[in-house]
Amino acid sequence: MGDAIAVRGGHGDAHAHHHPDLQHHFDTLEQQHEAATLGMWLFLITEVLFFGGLFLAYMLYRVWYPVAWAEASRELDIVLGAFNTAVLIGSSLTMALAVRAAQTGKQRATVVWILLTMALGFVFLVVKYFEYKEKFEHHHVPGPNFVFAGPEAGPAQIYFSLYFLMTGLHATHMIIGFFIMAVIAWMAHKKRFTPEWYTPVEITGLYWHFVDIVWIFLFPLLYLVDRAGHFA
Amino acid sequence: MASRVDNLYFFIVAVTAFFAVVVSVLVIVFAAKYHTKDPLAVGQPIHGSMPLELAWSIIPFLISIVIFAWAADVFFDLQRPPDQTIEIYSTAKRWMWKFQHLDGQNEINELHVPVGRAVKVTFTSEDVLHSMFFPSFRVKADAIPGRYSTVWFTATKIGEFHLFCAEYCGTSHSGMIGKVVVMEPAAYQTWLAGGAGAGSLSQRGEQLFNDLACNTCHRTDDTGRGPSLVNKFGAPVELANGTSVAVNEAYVRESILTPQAKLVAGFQPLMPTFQGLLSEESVIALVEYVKSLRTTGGGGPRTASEPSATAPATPQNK
Amino acid sequence: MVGHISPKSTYYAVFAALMVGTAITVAVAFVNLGSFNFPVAIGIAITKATLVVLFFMHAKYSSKVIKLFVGTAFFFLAILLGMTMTDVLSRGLKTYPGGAGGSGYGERAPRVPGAAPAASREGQH
Amino acid sequence: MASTPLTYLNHEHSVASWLLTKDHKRIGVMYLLVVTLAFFVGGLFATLIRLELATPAGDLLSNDDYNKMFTMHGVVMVFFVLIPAVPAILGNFVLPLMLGAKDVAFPKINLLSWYVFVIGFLFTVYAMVTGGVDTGWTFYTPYSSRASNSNVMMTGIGVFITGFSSILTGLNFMVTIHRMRAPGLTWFRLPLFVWAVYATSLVQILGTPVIAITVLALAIERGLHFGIFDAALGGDPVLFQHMFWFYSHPAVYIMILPPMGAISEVIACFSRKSIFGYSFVAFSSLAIAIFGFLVWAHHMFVSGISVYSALVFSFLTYAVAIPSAVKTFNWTATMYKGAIWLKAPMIWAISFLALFLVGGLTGLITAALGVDVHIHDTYFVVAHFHFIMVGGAVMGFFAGLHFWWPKITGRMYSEIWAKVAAIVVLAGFILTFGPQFILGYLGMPRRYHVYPDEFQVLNVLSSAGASILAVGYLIVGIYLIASLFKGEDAGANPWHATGLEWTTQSPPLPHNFEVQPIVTREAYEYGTQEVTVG
Repeated sequence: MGDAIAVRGGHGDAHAHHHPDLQHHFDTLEQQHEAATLGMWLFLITEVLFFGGLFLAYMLYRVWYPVAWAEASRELDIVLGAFNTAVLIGSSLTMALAVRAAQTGKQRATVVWILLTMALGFVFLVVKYFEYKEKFEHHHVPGPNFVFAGPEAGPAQIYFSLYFLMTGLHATHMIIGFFIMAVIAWMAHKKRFTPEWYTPVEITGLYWHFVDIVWIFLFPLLYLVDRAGHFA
Repeated sequence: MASRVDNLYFFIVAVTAFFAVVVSVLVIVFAAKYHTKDPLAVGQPIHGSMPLELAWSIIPFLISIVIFAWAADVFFDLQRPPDQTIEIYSTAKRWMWKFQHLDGQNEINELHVPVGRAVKVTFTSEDVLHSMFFPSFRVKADAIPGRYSTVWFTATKIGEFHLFCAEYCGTSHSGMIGKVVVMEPAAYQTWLAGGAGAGSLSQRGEQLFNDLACNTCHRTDDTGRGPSLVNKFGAPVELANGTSVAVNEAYVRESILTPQAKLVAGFQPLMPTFQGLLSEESVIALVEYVKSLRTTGGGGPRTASEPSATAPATPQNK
Repeated sequence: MVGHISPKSTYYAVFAALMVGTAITVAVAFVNLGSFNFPVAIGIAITKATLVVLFFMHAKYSSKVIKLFVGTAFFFLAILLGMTMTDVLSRGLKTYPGGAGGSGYGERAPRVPGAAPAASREGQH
Repeated sequence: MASTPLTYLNHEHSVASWLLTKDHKRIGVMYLLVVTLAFFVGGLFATLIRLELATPAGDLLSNDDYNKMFTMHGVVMVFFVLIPAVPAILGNFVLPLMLGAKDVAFPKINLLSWYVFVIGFLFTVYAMVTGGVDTGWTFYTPYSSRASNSNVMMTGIGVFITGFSSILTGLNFMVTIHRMRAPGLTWFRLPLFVWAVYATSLVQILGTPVIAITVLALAIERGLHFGIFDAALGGDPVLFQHMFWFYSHPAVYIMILPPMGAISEVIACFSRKSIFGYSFVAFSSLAIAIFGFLVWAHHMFVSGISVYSALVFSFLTYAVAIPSAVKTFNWTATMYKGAIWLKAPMIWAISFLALFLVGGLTGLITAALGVDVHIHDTYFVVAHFHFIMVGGAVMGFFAGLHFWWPKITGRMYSEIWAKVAAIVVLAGFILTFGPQFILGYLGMPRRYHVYPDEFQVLNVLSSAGASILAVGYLIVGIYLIASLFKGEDAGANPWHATGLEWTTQSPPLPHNFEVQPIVTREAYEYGTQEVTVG
């Protein structure tokens, strides 16, 4: 392209002494890190709108059927819900500390914090399992076997459909995150991360915090509808 | 109304055709005039023009505002039935249209209406979405399970016109068609009188009302366990939860199918649900019966001919 | 390439704030605020989520592009929720005095007793 | 030039080197193959539809089969042809080249997108060969969740999976454009195709997750008998339509924005001058992407939404029409005082302009509330969106494909046949879909297997046009394939175009550029110096 395109540096010598984790199509680790975090944030945007569709359905029916929402919500165990909220917030803390440990080059601490995060995530899922089990026993699972006393049975079934979809998708995200963290913990154990390159820890952290945020909304929306008895 | 829709349509067609022709002619003229076979030739370095950009942003916008406003005006009138209409009920079901006239006639896939009178069809669906489409009258609305929709039109010519289902509904979607038979008013009266052996729609509703023992609780005075239904239609009613609701077709339907959803203030939630026990047509008969329970205006069953005795025919093409 | 490293105290402080927020949201749920229970619960949730985004996810120290994208996500979520609700909440509104509401669907406005149609029927008798 | 220079095509030959490639160029070519296959399948369904509609009676197909034909035509064409066509094929191939990058930001994810796409396609194909699906591509409830007894679940899963391919591609391109631009390549020096792809990626990222959750909710409602849209429980079937169109209207911009970008490239190149109003064309892409999210309920004016809501959505629809109009005017103005070189890509681009003009302007008619009540769900709408999606998106795709074909393959196709094909396709298209506008205004509803006799003449015209259209597409396929074997060597820059993709050899090197390009000038600076290299 004539004088329009000049030659910048030697493409060859840039490769000669690059960091082992620098992929060939990036110029610097910094560029690679920025690309990865930006990519993760964009993915989380899609997640916001993914759950957004369910929030829309929730909002519409809550406006239409306040009584059904109040009655059906009381079937959930507020203690378990609050406990799980605390557990998940705790796991967000340990995840943030894991990223910090990776940033500061503390390999062992990174592993420990990630394992702790996984443990808390596991506790959450166990509690969720018992909550689901209780719903099955009380026939609160939507479908032909759904039982709900009173005139609000129809909308209550919509409530429980949304409950299972929202919490089920959230739990699915947690299980995926659990496996990703297992890989990250193993990589940290193998001392793959340095203060120069800890991108996988950071983007896993972003993902996990997002899962936490979803629950921060699900908890009041599902468990805390009209506990004061306004629509009793 | 049909001619108003057409006028608007041809206006927009004219405007858009104008722009299409201008751009096409310019493209062809430029392609011909500045055509070159020299691959190294270079065009004049023109980078843009702010006045032009503003002009071709603002002018089309203003034109589209005019189209929007005109179209919105037509739309509102399409949604607004006049005060005096012939009321007809309809139920859509795969793959047929069932019509119920106030005088008691029922038809399937055929709808008889008089010329020059506004007709309002209130309808719902028993299964999936359908759409009631009268192309000759330029009206259409989806039939939605659990809801009442309406269309209205005034036929201006005698003859037979299409009725289509416009919302895809499965196997015989294209067979879910019918015809509107537009008749002289006199012939229409004869037709009305012809088939009403079973009594009017509200009489059928009254029959159901008694058969289902609704009348043991809903008495004509306020002594029953349920509220009296006389003079209730069309007025707001206080609910047990402190709000109030307008008594309309949708509310009456809901109160039959899920009685406790919107309980009237001062009454116990005793009424059983009729969900699954009544066809949409029976519900319509009951709704019409509740509508007929009025002391003002004479009471008794309403008939299609009634409004015409007191009101002039709806002016057409306003 | 080292990104921003927050002191541990920041994380502990945010954690404490989130736990307090959770406690408040549970407590407030048992107080009858009428129609304000829902906005208060959502307000607390939004505050908590903001803390997570800003500090745990380092959005506070991230590039403008990332901040812009976070805003974009919630802007379009608001459009999805808000514009659908414009339909849902206005379906029952009447379109003209004394006439049918919505586009003829669902709810209808009350007919005023003694208005023109009833009066004209009276003349029949 | 050496007899066999090293290119991305010949540096490795094994099948595995293709199936495991992380090279954006090879992935682009692999998308081209799958999308071409899907286009053929979708076209086959279209052929059967038009054959059936040649007579008013339902004499070729049973009504259920006909319903499956138009459903599968829609599903395949929308999700497996139009949405991936330009971004995933041309975008993958030229975007990193245009940016002076060695690859997209996430090459592995790029390959993953292709596999996800193929898996989604396989699910859909499986659904089709095991009985098909008959809900219409719109999957409206309650028909899809309760009534239909066809393979709704399997198709839904296919669409759901494919959605992730679209999301990952959009995400990849967006990060690539943000982070991988060559030194000196500022935002306002970017080719307009890049702006268009950027806007498209935004729509993919924001819209696709909503269709994913909608389809998932539908599948769960159908499979597990949950109730989310179920009117019997008090649910709202119209909610499904809101959620569906929140994605599916912007999806139209996923289809049309990248072809618009390609058209900007072609028109500037073959007018040999800078695009008129660069920043207006660039920002109109973003404006279309953003405003495109505010208009979805114009698909629902008679579906039971409130009249006030209809008013708002109609108004906003007119607002989104303006940036499209601005683009069209700017393209026209670009030709003014240009040195217009009427090569095949330009002929395709001008055909695009003609059809897009009609498609866009008839959109003003369908957006008009009072008229839409009548024409909604009739052939008028069918004609309108085919003018946009086939007249616009497919013509634009072909304009871009003819423009970049020498870059992709290193070969020139037959110029004469390419021009003939453009004219045949244009004529066939107008004859196919022109009569459908009239049919629609006369009241013929869409998705009708049998129809009243009075509509036959126009339907026969339409079917005749469709056969011409099919011949046109076949011609394209033949001369493009022939060019692979007999085409002349294209050289690095056969069109004497600006843009970094033309500075490397054709077909490009495995890693795109010999040396890292540095950009020092604006896009489309024709005439400041000749721009051929090698």
